[in-house]
Amino acid sequence: ASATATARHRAAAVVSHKGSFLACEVTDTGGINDRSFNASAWKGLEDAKVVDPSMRIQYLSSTSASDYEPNIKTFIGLHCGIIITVGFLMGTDTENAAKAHPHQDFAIVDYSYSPPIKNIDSLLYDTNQDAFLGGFLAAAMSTTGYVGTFGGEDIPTVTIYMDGWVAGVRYFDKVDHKHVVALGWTPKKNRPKGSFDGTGTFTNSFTNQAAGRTDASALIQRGADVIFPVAGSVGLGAAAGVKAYGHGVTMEWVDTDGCVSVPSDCSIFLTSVTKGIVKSVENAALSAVHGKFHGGNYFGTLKNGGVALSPYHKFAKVIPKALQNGLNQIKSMVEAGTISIDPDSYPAS
Amino acid sequence: MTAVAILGGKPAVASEARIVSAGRRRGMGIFLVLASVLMLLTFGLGVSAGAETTFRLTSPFSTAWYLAPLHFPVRETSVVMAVVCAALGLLLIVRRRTRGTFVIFSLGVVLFLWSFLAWAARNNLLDLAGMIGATLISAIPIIFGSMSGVMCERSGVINVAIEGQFLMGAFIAEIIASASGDLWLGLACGALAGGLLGGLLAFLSLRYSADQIIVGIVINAFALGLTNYLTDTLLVPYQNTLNSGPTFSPIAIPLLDKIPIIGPDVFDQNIFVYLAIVLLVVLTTGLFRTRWGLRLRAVGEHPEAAETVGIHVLTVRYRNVIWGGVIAGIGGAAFTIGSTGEFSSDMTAGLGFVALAAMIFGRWRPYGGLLAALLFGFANSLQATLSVLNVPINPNILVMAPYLITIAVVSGLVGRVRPPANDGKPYRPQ
Amino acid sequence: MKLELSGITKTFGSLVADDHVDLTVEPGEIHALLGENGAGKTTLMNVLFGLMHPDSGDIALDGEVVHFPDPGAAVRHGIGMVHQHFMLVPVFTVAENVVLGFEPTRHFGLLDRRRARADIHRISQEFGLEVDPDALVEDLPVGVQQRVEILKALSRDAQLLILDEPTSVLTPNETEALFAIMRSLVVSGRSILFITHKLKEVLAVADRITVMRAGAVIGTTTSQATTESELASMMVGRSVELVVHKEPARPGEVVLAVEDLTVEDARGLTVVDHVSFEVRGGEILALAGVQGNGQTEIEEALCGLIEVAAGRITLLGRDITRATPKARLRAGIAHVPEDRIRDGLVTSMTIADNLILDVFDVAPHARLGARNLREVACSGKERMSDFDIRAGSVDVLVSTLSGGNQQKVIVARELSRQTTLLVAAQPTRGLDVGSIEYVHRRIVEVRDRGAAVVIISSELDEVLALGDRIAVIYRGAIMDVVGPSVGRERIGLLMAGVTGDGAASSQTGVETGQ
Amino acid sequence: MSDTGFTVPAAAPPASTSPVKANAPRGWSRFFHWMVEANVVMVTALAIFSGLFVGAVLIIATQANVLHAWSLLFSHPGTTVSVTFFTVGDAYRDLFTGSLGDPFVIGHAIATGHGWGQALTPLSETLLYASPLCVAGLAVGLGFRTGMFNIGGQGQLIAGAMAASYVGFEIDPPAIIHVPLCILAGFAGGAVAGFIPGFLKARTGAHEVIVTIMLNYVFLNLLVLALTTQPFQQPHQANAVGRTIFGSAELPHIFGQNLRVNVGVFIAIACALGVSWLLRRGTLGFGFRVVGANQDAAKVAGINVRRATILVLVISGGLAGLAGMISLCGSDYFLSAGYGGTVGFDCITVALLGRNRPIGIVLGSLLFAALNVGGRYMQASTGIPLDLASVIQAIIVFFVATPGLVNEVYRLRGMNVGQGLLTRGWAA
Ligand SMILES: Nc1ncnc2c1ncn2[C@@H]1O[C@H](COP(=O)(O)OP(=O)(O)OP(=O)(O)O)[C@@H](O)[C@H]1O
Ligand SMILES: Nc1ncnc2c1ncn2[C@@H]1O[C@H](COP(=O)(O)OP(=O)(O)OP(=O)(O)O)[C@@H](O)[C@H]1O
Ligand SMILES: [Mg+2]
Ligand SMILES: [Mg+2]
Repeated sequence: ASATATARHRAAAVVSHKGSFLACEVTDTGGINDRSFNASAWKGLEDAKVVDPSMRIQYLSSTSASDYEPNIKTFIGLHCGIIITVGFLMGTDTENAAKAHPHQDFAIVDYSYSPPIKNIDSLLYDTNQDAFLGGFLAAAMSTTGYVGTFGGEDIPTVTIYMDGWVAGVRYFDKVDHKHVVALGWTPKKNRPKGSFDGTGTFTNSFTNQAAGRTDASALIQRGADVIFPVAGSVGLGAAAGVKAYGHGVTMEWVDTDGCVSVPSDCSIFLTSVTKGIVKSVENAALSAVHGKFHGGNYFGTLKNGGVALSPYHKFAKVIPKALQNGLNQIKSMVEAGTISIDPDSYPAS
Repeated sequence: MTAVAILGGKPAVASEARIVSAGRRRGMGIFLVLASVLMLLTFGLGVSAGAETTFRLTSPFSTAWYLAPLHFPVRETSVVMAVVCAALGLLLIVRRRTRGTFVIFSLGVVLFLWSFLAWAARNNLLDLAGMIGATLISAIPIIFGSMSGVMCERSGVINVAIEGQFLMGAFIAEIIASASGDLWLGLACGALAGGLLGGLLAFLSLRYSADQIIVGIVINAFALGLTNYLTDTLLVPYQNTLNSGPTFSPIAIPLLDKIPIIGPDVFDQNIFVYLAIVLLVVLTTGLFRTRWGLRLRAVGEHPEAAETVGIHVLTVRYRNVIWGGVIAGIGGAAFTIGSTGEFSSDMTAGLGFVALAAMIFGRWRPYGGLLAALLFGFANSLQATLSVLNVPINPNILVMAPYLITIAVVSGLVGRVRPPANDGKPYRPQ
Repeated sequence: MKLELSGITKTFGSLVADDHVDLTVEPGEIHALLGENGAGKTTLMNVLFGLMHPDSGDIALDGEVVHFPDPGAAVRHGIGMVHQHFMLVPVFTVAENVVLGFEPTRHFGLLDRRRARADIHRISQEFGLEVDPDALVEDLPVGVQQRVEILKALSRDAQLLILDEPTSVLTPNETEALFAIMRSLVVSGRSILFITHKLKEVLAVADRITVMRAGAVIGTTTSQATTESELASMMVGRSVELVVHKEPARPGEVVLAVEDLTVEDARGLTVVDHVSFEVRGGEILALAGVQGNGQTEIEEALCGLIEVAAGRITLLGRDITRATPKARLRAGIAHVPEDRIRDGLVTSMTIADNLILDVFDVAPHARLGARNLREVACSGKERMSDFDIRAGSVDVLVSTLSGGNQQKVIVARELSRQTTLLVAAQPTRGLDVGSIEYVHRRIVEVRDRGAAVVIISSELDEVLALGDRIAVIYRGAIMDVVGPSVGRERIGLLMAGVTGDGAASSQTGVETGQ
Repeated sequence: MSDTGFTVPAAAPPASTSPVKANAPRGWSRFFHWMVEANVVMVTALAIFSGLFVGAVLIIATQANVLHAWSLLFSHPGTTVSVTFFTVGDAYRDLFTGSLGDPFVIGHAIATGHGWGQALTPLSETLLYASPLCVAGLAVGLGFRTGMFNIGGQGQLIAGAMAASYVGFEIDPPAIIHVPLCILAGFAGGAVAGFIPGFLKARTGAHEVIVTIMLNYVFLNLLVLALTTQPFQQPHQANAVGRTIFGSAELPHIFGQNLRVNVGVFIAIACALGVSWLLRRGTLGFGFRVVGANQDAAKVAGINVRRATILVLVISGGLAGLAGMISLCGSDYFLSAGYGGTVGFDCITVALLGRNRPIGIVLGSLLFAALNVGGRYMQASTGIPLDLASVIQAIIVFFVATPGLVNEVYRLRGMNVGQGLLTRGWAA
């Protein structure tokens, strides 16, 4: 009987555009289970629903860039309480929609506007901050003197990770007078502030797991024993490569806490370099539900917990206490901004 | 390797008197000469004197008997090799005999690759053994795919549904293995799923003589749509129960895994590699040395003739297409339970089509498909290695390498291929 | 073995292919089956061989009625068939083809090639059918392929052997060889059903002769009791002139001149070896020769389908050695290709379209890149009646036409261009006497209109009937150019590569193929 | 081969084309005859029905609330039925209203004369989606009709879009010049991409299937390369986003700004007419068909096979490129990685659904577009994933491609749907 109700109710909601609060997500082409920002944003909405069960959540997947605008419009038509758009590609479409519907609340992941737009809560993350810690940890844990990273595509949201990570490695070399080499990403010399240019290894795909495995193996062949894939589900390929190789090679997961999202591979995750999409999307949704929505640009940082190195889980005992404390100090220094996380400011080994 | 051993098989070769036209021969020669120029100027003289490179023949921790890494000066080596390569090229240009053309050419290519790698890894290190391993790994699904193609097309049914059979195999294998925790059950179901799609192809194209390519294409669309749909409706909510399964772990074969260089790469792998090898041998022998193979090839070449000697054409085709599907299904399982232990939508990323290409390019022969797949795999691991070595080539161009190389080989070396005479033609008994 | 067919009827939809056919073949006899194209002979044989199922009627072997669900059953009952269109897998070896279906195997179904070879060797010894078991069928000349077909039947020890138009692709020597084999077979108590369109052969080899027309048996007679012309009129239902009547040639100026023409095949082997000849307007030059001796290449070279290694081809003094096929068509070369299905027709298209395949893009069939379909249709209708092509309409797909009618489509197309040179290869292969008469008359007409004609044929009768001069080709070179008066034997020998009047056995001709 | 069988164009009015007509009785009984006879229209209709049916089964099998309801089958059969009915019903109603329009809203618009924008949006979206799909489908169809299997739609589409966008952002003449230039550029870009496999096939015999497949990947990566370098990359933008084309290069909208449907529709129709003319009446097309059906005969008849081979793929590629141009200048305005999404492959299915006949392809693309656009709305409102649409599409083509199956399943009489082959396998 209750089922009937929901079915009717849903119908009603569609025909006469009324009903309880509806939070909507437009995914980018990666799809809802991309193990990256789409999935995280959805998780955020699910968490929000747990907090406030009265709300309904809905998503629309985009199969190509042409889908963004109609998808957003469709949700506007359904009178969503808030529309979460995921990915920089939707920046323009979201902006246009927001301007056209000033009373519609939006949140966009991985994009920011200057000047800020009052009905868009744009969420950006300084993931190079926690990646810096990840890089330092990797370098410290490396026995071969090589660590490596690769990306899904040569775009800032990816390279910012790789960049901070490499910076962390170089910082380790500097302070510990070691020569750990970071493979897979070479930052451009003296580039403008805030840019993450460089050359590196990319799969040019966020779905082709086989490619991830190939790249991971290439890094391992060159001697890397800590791998940091920044490529969503392609990272699973890397994990497979790492597990197949064994011999103490480990990796760091990205975006989400790997031990939660990929428990089966937890045993090889030193840690995860996470990005607080889940939390911030949840907040955005809840604030919209409670009518406290406010637009503007939000920057996730180590300081505000918007980005963080995840717990060490299985490696909590393996990673020396000293190192763990060291990392905590570095964390506070990064928060305080007393050390640079630009790889360019350290010599490359 | 096994494939090479079988290459000598009389009927296989006999039915393929390969003629290299004078023009093509000259083309190969010119290619080698140009390559040698590049070798001389860039990889040779272009490198600072004293630059050394190291090719590692035994990866660390490798179970293989130890071979010391090769240290050698890049400049001198490249110059010498350039000279030899040029000589080979000229030889191809001048000589009129056809035989041995490919041997000479491949020798030249190997020299070129060698000095290219030496240049790329100058003052650095290159793990040859590792590369071979990576090559094989990325070739595995393609090998299964092309075998599946050979199975079907040798009996006269075109199978462009490999991609779909991959996807379905990968998906089913994963959820079954993940839900039951039983890898073998997962593998079996994955194979079965592929077989079912094969059965669908057979049913529609044999019973109703629908266009085989159409049915194949649509099966791909169907499999993609269905797996995406089920991913969203099942795997997302039940991620941890349905989509995080165990994976097959490597099994070392005593002694064989000690063979230097290839040992661990080939004989310390998971079940899929061994399955591929067995399949290759069985299929090659089966096709060219057994009654079964003779009959199915007859059906693919000249069904009427087969019918007049009492062979039931449609039965043979049904069987082969279904088995072909099963093989592709196993190949699909390799994506998930053979590797990452997790399904993600469209994870086969078009490799099914690459396998199709490999089959054509391998001239409808199991070992041909194998070589094509290995070439592709090699190009693949090559581009990864190069970008890790941080060579001054744009990564986006490096990623294209496997595809460009395939095109080059297909148009430069393979040329016009001859499919089974009745491939794709529906057969209606009177 | 004694065969009795009684009341066999087979229909395809509305069309009655065989209509209550009764036929008896005695043990040890060679029984010839004659009939026009489409008379129903092949269909009848297909029924007898279990490839098709009769709508009604019985098949009895040695008195007891049998049913053949599939050819396998027929084979098991000792029936062997050599099909009109060979049932051999081209990319298989002779051995593989012969054993296909009942392969000798070792454990795990591994083929026992040694035994296969041995068996073949034994049988070919027994019946004097020389073949190399390891040769690829596609590399063999048709004559030898045919022997393989016969081997295939015999190796399943057939007691009744059906030969459907076996000689339509054979050369005189090969035909002779075949007849020898047939005779030796019946001596050993087997019976043979022999379908052909060639009356000479029938009289030469058959004991009894049955003639069919439009699916029904017209009558049965013996070779002693009848003559060619009688059989011909029985078949066609009217009197047929077997050798077209033609005036002596009145040669004009040289139209085609070929100098030192040399052609190499893909392997770089010389297949046409410095051939030179001239053809004048108003004369027919017949190039006689066993297939695979280079005449096909000459044909293709004349029409620009393969590149020549050396030599010149001039048409009315213009050098066309390197001209494209299109240019040659426009220059007035008409071409009736040897393989009508492969080179002559687009069988998946209509008669109308096939009739203008060469001129589809010029007025009146098209202007400014647009086709004029109405024009195409009505010019098609015209030619259909002019060249009496038997089919429902111009919109019928060529694939459903009989070979005879298909050939007429080609002839119609090629001859309705303004023709200075006609190159016709095997123009009457597989056609019945009626059609042959027709095609020959057309060719002679062309000559009499002053065009030069090159006929390429392995058909002695044809060569003799049409050729004003006969050039005999052997191993890519012209052995000799003779007049039709010199007689069959001499030409037969030349075709076998025997110059002068050295007494050579008719066997040698057959070997030359390889 | 591609020409045999199938004589009835997929969408022609049945009465006039159905072979039954000749001896069929008149009036209602004649209509009834037509209904139970296997003709193209009936088969297609039944195919669509079957697709929707399978889709419904899928919904029932995967939607939690429905499954729950079925668990109550014996305790509350009523619930089971009603829930199943409502869920499937809602889904398909959304599929319909989302693609063609919501009757209520339209009715309201008619009544009040207001809200036409909202009423027509679904239709506009469907047409917008259909245009590039149709043109790309024509590209593939042309290939099939002439014996070429062009799987390279994706790559050619990207090439066309790249060329068009370059012209679109590099120069800024008035629209009257700019739009045609972009059209030319789009075609040219695709044509170049099609020339490569054509040339290789003609020269070296490399099989177009292999080459086009590989080129898809090449162009995908080429695009990324372009988008991360000048001049294609958006200024002050490190992301792989292309520069936005000038307003003058945008395809003008047909019904004002808030309905996105634009003149791309007309381009698509023009292409359909063009291709159909080419194949029916054009000497060029006839040459193509001859070459497609029998290369040897074509040679003998003096047709230049190499030229035809290359030309076919050039035109086919050009059309695919045009498709890219339409979606770029029509709705997207800037390039991004993986541009074109699945259109490059959907167009193959569309071509097959349309039996490679232009008119069929037009209708096929409309159907596909409707299912996708409607599916979007369905997912948004009911949460049933959009991918259901592609499953339904696949099922439909299965049935369309095998009329025999439809006959057997639905016990139709006769067999007036041609069974001829539509593609030509690997024949080189
Ligand atoms: N596959 C077929 N489908 C439909 N009708 C056929 C088919 N094959 C033969 N027929 C019909 O059967 C009749 C007899 O055909 P058949 O092949 O027996 O002629 P034939 O006597 O063998 O001719 P030929 O002497 O040229 O071989 C033909 O007129 C034709 O109409
Ligand atoms: N598939 C078919 N459908 C309809 N009629 C057919 C078919 N195949 C053959 N026929 C008819 O069969 C008759 C002859 O059949 P067949 O193909 O045996 O002729 P044929 O033996 O090739 O003639 P020829 O001796 O001139 O080569 C023709 O009239 C032709 O119309
Ligand atoms: Mg016959
Ligand atoms: Mg015949």
